Amino acid sequence: MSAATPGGFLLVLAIMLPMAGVLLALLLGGRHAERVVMALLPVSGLIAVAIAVVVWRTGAPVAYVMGGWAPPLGVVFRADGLSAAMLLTTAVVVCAIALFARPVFAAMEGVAEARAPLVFWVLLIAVWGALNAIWLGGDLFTLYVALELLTFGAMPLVCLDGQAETLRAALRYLLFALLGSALYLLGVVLLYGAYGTLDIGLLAGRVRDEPALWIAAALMTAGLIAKTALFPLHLWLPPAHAGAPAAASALLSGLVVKGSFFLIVRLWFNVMPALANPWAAQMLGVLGAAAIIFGSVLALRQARLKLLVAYSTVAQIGYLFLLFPLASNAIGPALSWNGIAWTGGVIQAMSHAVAKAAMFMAAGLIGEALGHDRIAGFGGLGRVLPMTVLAFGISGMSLMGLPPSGGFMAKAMLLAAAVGEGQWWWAVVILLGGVLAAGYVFRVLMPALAGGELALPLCATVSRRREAVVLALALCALLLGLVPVRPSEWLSQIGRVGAAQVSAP
Amino acid sequence: MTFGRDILTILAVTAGVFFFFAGTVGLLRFPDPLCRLHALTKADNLGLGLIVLGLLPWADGVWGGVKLVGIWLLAQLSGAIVTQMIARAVRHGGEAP
Amino acid sequence: MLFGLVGAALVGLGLFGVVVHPHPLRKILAFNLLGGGVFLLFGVIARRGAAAGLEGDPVPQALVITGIVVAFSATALAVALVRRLFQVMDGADR
Amino acid sequence: MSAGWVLNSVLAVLVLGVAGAIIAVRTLFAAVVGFVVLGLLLAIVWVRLAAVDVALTEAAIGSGVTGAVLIAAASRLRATEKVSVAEQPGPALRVGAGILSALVAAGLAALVVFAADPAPSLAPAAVAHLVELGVGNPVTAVLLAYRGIDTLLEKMVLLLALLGVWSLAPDMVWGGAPEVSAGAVDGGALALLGRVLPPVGIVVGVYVLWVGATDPGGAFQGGAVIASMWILALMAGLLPAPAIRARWVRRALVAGPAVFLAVGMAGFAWPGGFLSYPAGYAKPLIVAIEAALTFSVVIVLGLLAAGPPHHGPGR
Amino acid sequence: MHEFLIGAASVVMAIVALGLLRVLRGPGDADRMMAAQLLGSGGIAALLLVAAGTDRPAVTDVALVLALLAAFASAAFVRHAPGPRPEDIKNT
Repeated sequence: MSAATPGGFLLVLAIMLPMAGVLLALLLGGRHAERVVMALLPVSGLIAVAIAVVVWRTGAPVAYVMGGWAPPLGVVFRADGLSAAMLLTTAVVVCAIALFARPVFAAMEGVAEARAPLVFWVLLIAVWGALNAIWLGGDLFTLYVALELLTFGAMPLVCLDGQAETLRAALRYLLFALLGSALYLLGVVLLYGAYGTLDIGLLAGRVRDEPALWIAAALMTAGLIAKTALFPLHLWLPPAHAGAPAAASALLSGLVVKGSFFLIVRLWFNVMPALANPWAAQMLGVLGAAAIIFGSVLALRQARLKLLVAYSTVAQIGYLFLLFPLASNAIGPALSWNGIAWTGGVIQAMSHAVAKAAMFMAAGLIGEALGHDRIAGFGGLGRVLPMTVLAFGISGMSLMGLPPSGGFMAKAMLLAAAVGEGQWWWAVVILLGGVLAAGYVFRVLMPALAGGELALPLCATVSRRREAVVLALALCALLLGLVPVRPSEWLSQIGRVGAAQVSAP
Repeated sequence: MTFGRDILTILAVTAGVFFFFAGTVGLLRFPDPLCRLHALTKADNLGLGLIVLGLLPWADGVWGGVKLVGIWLLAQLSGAIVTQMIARAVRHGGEAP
Repeated sequence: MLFGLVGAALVGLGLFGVVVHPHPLRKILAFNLLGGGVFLLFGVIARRGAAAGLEGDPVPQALVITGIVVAFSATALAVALVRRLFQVMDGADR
Repeated sequence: MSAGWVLNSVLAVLVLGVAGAIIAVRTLFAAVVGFVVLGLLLAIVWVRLAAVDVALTEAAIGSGVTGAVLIAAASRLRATEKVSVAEQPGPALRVGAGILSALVAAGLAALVVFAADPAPSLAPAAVAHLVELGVGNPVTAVLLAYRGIDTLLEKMVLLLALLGVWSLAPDMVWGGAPEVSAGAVDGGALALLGRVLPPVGIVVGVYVLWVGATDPGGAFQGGAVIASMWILALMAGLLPAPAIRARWVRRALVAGPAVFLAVGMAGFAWPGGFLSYPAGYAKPLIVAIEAALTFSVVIVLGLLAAGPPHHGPGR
Repeated sequence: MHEFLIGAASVVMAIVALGLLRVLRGPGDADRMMAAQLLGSGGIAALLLVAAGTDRPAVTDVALVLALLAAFASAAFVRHAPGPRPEDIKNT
């Protein structure tokens, strides 16, 4: 089996450094928590870059065997192109969030340790570590533990303000998440019972078209869908994501929901690549399409900015699920329609993470400055917070799918694949979703850009630096669209090669 | 020797089972909580005690025997204290008739 | 196999309870029932994997232990959240 | 029809009956008591499934800390039961949920009945390396060696759960201590129990930890037993609940995972890499990690049961 | 002999199971706890019988842990009992 490859130790560090950070921050407490995070950011960021470079250079997955115990007895961590892409995205978004959140969760003078800052900083790195473990995990049970780590890191962020409303949102989130992971675990148990291993690579070679596999896959998918908040199990998301502090919302909406989505992708494309059932794939696509329409329509009708952004997440998650009907049944050449759809889906995950994080942080700045986030009261906002409104607009471009953004690349590729494969109905949904997204983004931008006659009263000034952070992140979403096609090929190739190589006996 | 040991075990375990039976019947049939508590205590002490007695010859060396007796003592101790606490709670709580 | 059927039934009961019970604490209990069923199924798989002089496959047994710990953490966290929610709703910030 | 079969059937009927009662019973408290009883029954079932390690875990946590957490919550939330009865879901949802649950259960049951034969097993592989690890208990070998990463992440999960519980405290009491004891409630019986039981319990806990290397037992089980003793002493008011910002609390919480992580990182120096043990030193290292983990588990579980801080650190 | 011990364990479990009706019927929570306590003792007895009946001494440790913690749940119950709280007693 796959032994450790050169650079494999980087995978361990990508997960364990944040864990060490959690321990250290908890141990030192107080203002040191923030310092620990700030010290970790560049190091962990570099590790993500290094992993991506190694994967790119070698053109093969990087693997590390924990403790030298090869599967099926032991656990392997693996980085393919998809992992590397998500690692990089995570690093960028987390760094931006940390810089953005610094003044909000700064240590207070005269207080040894305050609740919200400590919880926020510790959980920020905990979520980072958990996400890295999910991107790299090669064993379905290890992934279960990582998924729970993610949930426990994310849930307290929802109710950081301790109000009844957010507590209720957090409870609903927790119950959905727990139910979701219980169903996932049930599927894992069934897979072990049928095939005697939980290693993704080994499973790919052992799975057979039989009831045990189908029941397991159905349970796992259902559980993970609940955690990803795919329509119709999206009800918990808007109150939870809108109620959290802006920095936490960015983390939750941009990255955390991608964790469970990623596992669905692993399940369908890595564990059972050859057996993907076209009906199941169409079913997931239908749910995705419904999410796009319903999420967008509901976003259009929100009076409050943060809720609008949260509903937009429900819609954008829908696009991710178009991956299943468009990219399945494919171990074909990378530049086939399936390969293009795959690349489009991955870019959608990346660009949505970046754009949505930027958007939530922009919404947070607006809320801080105005003291409210009612869209009706945004007249003249563009004059007082030009950078923030610009950042909102740029990330909105990505959500709409306007060129040259990453969202445009993603949606164009999905669209092309839909047309190319003759599944034109998805193309209709993608276009409609784009129009609706334009609707809700412009609903915010129109009043903001229309000059109000009176100067807008601000209840707080926000620092230029934080505005710059948000703008920079939004520009990242834009730049993603300018990246030449070659790396995208790289994305799809290595994801595929990984699956193919591993499933070979 | 073996035969005598088996007889002891069978007798003691059977008697222990009988006390559990009596305790359960008491718990179900006695009218007020304090009587039920009393019945319960009997079952706890005697039932478990007799079963431990019956199993002693089978114990895994001296250490195993000590463990068995220790388990019985623990159950005794916590049973007694818990019974007392519940009795108080029942009296104070006004659930007794 | 008998306990496998029990596990399946526990999963069904737990799932039903999680969906149907309005009180969050009852939902948490039902969730634990569901978890118990999942672990039991795993335990039966472990038992069936008896080999090499062992009476059960130790890997699933170890995974069940990890699962129990994680489920306990979830329970403790959820219970604390429910208590806090009702406290805040009461308005008495005691 | 052997006696073992009869015992299993009795247990199966009991588990199903209690589980059904937990779902069907009307009062919250009855459901919680039922759940504690279920934990005990499941411990016996695990013994019947030849998984004594799991039985110990279920016994240690199920009738210990879980019971304490749930009973405390059930008695506090008694008043909220009526509120939620009004939110009873409609018959359509109930029927729908019933059908869905029945389908899932039936599917699983079918898989159990028609399971592959012979079942796949990693038992031979797990046994094959026991000698080089020097550990007699294969479950401990899985938890601390073959799949050590899971155990490490699991300990992080526990820590995060505790931080999550703490985060629910109001801002002004942050750093303070939780409220566990309400003073002498019942004229000293609790205090007596709190004095007598913990010394015995700590011995038992250490014993369970110690035998874990060769026989069923281990860090979490031992830690859970000792944690229950600590909680008992806290409830009886014999020990003060610690302030969550106390240095020793933080150190104790972090100690276990930190030792585990440090030993794991040291593994980079050996051929096996991260989380491997140098030949010949596996057993002492595993025992050392387990001891440190036990210590942290005691504090984490105790504080999880104690709940969020309740009064400010100033007091 | 092994068969006898396992059989005895079955009978003990079946008997204490009847006590579970009290958990359902109540009427007081104290009754529920009593039934749980009885089941605890029965469970310990059954485990000891199983340990001897299957020659697995390690099972005794499970009984040991159960015996130790049997008091624990009841203590938690008394601590949180709805009836007598110190402040209530003072008031009367």
